[in-house]
Amino acid sequence: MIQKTLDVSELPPFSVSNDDPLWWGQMLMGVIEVMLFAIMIAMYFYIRLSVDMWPLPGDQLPHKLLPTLALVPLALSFPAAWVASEGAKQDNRGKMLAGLGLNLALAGAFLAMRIVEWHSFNFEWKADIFGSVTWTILGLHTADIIGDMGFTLVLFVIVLTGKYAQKQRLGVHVDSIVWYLVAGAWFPMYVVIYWGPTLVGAPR
Amino acid sequence: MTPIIEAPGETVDPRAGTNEEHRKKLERAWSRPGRIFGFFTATTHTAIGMRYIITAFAFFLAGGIEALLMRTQLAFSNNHFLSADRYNQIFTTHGTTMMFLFAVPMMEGMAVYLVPLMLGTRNVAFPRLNAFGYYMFLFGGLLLYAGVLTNTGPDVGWFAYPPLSGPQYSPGKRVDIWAQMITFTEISALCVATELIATILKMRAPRMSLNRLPLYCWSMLIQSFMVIFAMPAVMVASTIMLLLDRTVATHFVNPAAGGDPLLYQHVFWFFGHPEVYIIFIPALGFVSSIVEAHTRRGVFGYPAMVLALAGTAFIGFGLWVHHMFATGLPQIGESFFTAASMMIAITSGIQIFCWLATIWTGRVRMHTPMYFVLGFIFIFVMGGLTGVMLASVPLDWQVHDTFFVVAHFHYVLIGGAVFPLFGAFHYWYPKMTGRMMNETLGKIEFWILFIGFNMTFFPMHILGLKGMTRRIYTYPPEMGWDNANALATVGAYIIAIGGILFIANVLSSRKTGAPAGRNPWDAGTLEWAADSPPPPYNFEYLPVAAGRYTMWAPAEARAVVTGMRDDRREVLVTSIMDAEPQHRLVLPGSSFWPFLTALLVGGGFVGTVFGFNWYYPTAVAAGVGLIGWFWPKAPRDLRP
Amino acid sequence: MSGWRKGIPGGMLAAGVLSTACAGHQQSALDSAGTQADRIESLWWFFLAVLSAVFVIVIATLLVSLTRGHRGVNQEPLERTHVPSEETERNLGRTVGVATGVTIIILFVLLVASIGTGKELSEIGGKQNSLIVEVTGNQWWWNIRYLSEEPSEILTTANEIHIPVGRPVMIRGLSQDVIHSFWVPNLHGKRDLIPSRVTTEWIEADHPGRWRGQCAEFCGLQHAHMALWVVAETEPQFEAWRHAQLQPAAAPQDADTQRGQQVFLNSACVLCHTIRGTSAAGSVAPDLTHVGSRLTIAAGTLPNTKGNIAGWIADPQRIKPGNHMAVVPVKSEDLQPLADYLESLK
Amino acid sequence: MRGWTAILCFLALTACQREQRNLRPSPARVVIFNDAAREDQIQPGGAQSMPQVNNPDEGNAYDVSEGQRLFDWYNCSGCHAHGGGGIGPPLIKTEWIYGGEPANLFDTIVKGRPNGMPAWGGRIPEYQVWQLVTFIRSMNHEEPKAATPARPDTIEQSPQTLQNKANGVTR
Repeated sequence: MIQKTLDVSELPPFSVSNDDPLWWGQMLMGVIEVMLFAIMIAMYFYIRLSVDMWPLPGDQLPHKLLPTLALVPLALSFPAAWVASEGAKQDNRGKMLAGLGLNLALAGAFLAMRIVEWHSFNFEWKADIFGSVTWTILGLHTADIIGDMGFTLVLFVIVLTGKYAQKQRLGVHVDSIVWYLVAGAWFPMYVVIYWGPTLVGAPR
Repeated sequence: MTPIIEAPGETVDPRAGTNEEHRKKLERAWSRPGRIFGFFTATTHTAIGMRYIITAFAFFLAGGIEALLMRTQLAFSNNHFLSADRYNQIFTTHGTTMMFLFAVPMMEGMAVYLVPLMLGTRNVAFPRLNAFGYYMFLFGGLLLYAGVLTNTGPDVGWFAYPPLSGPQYSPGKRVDIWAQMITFTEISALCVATELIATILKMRAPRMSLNRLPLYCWSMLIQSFMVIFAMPAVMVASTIMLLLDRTVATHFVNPAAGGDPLLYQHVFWFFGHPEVYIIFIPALGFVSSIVEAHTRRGVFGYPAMVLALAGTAFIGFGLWVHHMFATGLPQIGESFFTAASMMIAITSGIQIFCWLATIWTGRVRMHTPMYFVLGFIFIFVMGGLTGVMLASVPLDWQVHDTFFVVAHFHYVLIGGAVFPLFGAFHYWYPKMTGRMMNETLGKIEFWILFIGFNMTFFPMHILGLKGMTRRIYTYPPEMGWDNANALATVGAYIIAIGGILFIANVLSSRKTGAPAGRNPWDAGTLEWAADSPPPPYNFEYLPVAAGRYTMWAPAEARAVVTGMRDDRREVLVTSIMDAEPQHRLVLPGSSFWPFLTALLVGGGFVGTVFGFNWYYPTAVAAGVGLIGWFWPKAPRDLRP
Repeated sequence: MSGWRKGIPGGMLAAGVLSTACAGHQQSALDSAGTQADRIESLWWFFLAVLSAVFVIVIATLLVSLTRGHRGVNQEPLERTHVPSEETERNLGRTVGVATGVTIIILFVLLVASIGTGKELSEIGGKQNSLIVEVTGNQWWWNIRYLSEEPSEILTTANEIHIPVGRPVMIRGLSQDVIHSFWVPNLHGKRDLIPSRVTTEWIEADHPGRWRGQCAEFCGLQHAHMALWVVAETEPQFEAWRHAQLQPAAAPQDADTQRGQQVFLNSACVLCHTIRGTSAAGSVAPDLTHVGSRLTIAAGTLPNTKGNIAGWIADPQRIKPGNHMAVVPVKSEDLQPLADYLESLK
Repeated sequence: MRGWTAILCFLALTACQREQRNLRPSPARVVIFNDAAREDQIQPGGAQSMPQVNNPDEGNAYDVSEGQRLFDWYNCSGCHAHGGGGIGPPLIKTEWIYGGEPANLFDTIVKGRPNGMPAWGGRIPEYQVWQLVTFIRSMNHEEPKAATPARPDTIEQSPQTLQNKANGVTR
């Protein structure tokens, strides 16, 4: 019997790039997160438009200074993530460590500033709907940041101990994708939470 | 482009040794460890898919028993078979079970089983995520039924509208269990959607360009995208709005503190309406597959079918408001949503017309699957037409929340999803078990189900118009609803008989059915190139697609892939559009971590029913599980 | 009454089963008694006619395609290649295209009809001389108030709405607790009653009669027993009713009902119920000032008879388990006078 | 089969007090047990022994929620506000004038107390008194958290928030 064949033995058994299904998987997980945040933002505006006064009587707007400053480390973390992902593609351990480490430090700074900022809120989530929706958006996003920081930390440890191969490099690469999405999602939410009440409707 | 060459000698791939040796090595690489511990480490898609199917079917039976209990209670007026409290728990559990524990997981399970076979690959892209998703689904279902059996079953309807479901009007943990059960099943659905998209886009057989993708895979691709866009909404509704309100006193649904019960409805139906299409789009894929095999030609109008599927999915997100016409929204908005709701009839119509055209010009073979397809067309068209009625705002004001709606969505969901599903069971049963199902019994099943179905649900249209509202546990005799209700109850028991016959057929055919061979229906798609039942590695040599229907292509046009290693779990990654081979991919083997992680996360979620603080240990447990899951076992260098 | 209803041959699809379910017209969307319901019913028969025709055509095509035997269409080539001839495919394409076009046209016609009816419905009402009735949903009964500029003309009752024939009535919907839905199918479609919102709906009866309505949004345990009656009367009858309802409760006329009143006023009844003209001024349960004049008790659950009243007081949780009427300690010898008294409150 | 029976038995056992819903409370009767609780137990001389009276609704979520409704319906909030106190003493506290055990609360509601607390005995049925008692105890976190609703559908803010708002300051 003559059997026609297509020989793939020359093809590499891995690919640290966007061709790997894992990249697609992470991308889709990111889309799920972004969808979640999009619905939360839609909710925020729906609620905003259904009440006369925003924030509700007695609540004070969150201060803008600290969260605005916190954008700086967040913005700087993008190039850090990029360095790590380039390092992963080039199999450059130093670059990976530098990128991951820097990313962790910057994300940590951002997180610390956010937690400090929480102490300036005069409203609880159980105060009224303003408190509920603001705290929930912040809480969800913080959970995401912490989750991805955990992911990054584990990769950092793996690369540091040298127990890594192509799979782990691919992990570093897709970690950056997740970070872009999680950190990037914050910018519109920042505008909504801190500037939205001022820009839409009369400020108090 | 990798060229296709002719195999040099007797064996397909000299590097792999003889075919026998090759098979043995593959078998070793793809098998899970045996016995009990090994059972929880399975990651092959056929094993996980089969577990999904069996578990979802068990929940289907549970939901069916609940339906019989309800029908018995409603058989005549002023019946005292069930108490109001019990009835409310049962109808809520019935709806929740059928939507979240039967329909969606069943469709996911069928896809997990079939899609990699149809694509000509060996597993899904993320085998461990697949196993994790299954266990989450299982634990979610067990949580709900643990609640039901301890008199803690949810009693607020499968939509759980606040304020009724809020902290003030639903004491106890009934609603919390419901809300967290949703989280379990959502996570499961999202896992499957993610891996199916990655698998369909990146792991197709070489040369299976997108315009050669079987329609069933198209339907699963589109359905998976719908899952990804729709499911986050129900998480916001149930896990954030409802559960946080109930456990940590936020005010999302509290009208007194600025919250809005209608906001919950918007978010819920933004998920809830696409959910219907999430259930029913895979069924359209079943129908296309069955029609192709039984008319012995490809479905007419392949591009139109794909566009219609995509259109259905797209429009499906734009008509959630037609569930809320009675809440008194502005008229202009209502007109928009009426138009959008009617548009869905165009895309559905196109598909019906294409199938009719296929049957018209094909050579029809009347096997049981085809009976179910014809039953589907009959029932689904009627359900679709009553759907057009519901899209009209004034008509909706009259029939909304009545038995007319109950009739409508059972026509759409049972007709549109369960009938094709039964057809699919009969159609792919030989692939899954290696034996044919009994044809005579199959046809008897069909007629009993078809007659029982129409007897149960057709009278409900009239009941609805005659003023019978939904979700009432009893009604007074002077309403004149007794006869139609009695008829419906008899019909429900007839359906049950059909179901029992089906189970009998499945069980007896496993032993006595005629051996099926690889391609008993002479169908065209790639799953029929594998052994029946498929070995854990599916294909000894991965197939190369030769047109839309490789199995119908002449033998000289077909080819297989060589050069894959058979001592580890290798699959082939191909490009998105043209499916050109890009690289090989080593999939992880059997693993206990998905089960363990699901156990830890699931246990934590059960805790969150009782207190928010459980989220913290849950997060830590999830972290531990995931780290164990992904921790490199040894510095593995993936040599070619 | 609509012309369509007579024009359609019996609602082809429905005819068979209709005959088994023809009793009870007091709560039916197919027996319209008001301007609004009438419009909707006409629209319904129009939709039913058009869509039934579509259904018949589709199913007929399906059956014909099965019985064709598939002889004419290049049988052999299909068997071998699984591909029909190009000409066949072209013809099919044309047919499917036409069918899709026809579908779009039909849907467009239905859309226009639907929106037209919706627009008409929104324009009915708001006329002079209209009546405003505030309906507040409670678990599981309806509080009814007739609003008026004059505070002395505001009238409170429960579970029963009287309306004058031919006069538009605005139903102003509120809710005290969870979401309910006001639905009297013979008069109009349903409208949800949502806490913290006000919804409105216009009804207008075109002949005298009594129609039953029911809560249509699941509202908890006793959702099934949350009905109300709408009584449409001629203008003079309505005015007489309204006038009578505005009066304080009738004083007890004999020793028996006097005793009943004493029992009422000295028990927990007064914590929840009001009887105007007495010291009973509870505000969380139905106003009982003229309870004797109503058709039913317990939100349409029981006919209003003395026996039912006594049974309801003695054990409301047997009749409607979980409802919010307390199981009030009333001595058995007090029960009869109490029921007599309440029944006398015409 | 035996396995299933065992599982069902186990589940039946776990059907806990919290989730029971007694929709047909026992026939309306009023028992004022005179010695159940005594005012003088907190008076000089120390507590006397008192008969053990158990709250039948202890830990039951449905009864807490019924109590919440009745608290509103019988206008308890007219004097006690939502537990914060007004004309009457606050109900969220640690020090009870007449004792804070279920039996004491039952006694207080049934008999009334000087300075304005009316006697509800004979007016509302016994089962509702227990529901009120259970709700009042839930306000003080003396009922299991899982049986206590997180919030009612009203504006109710934590004392801390109210204080912050009143001061108009940011911490």
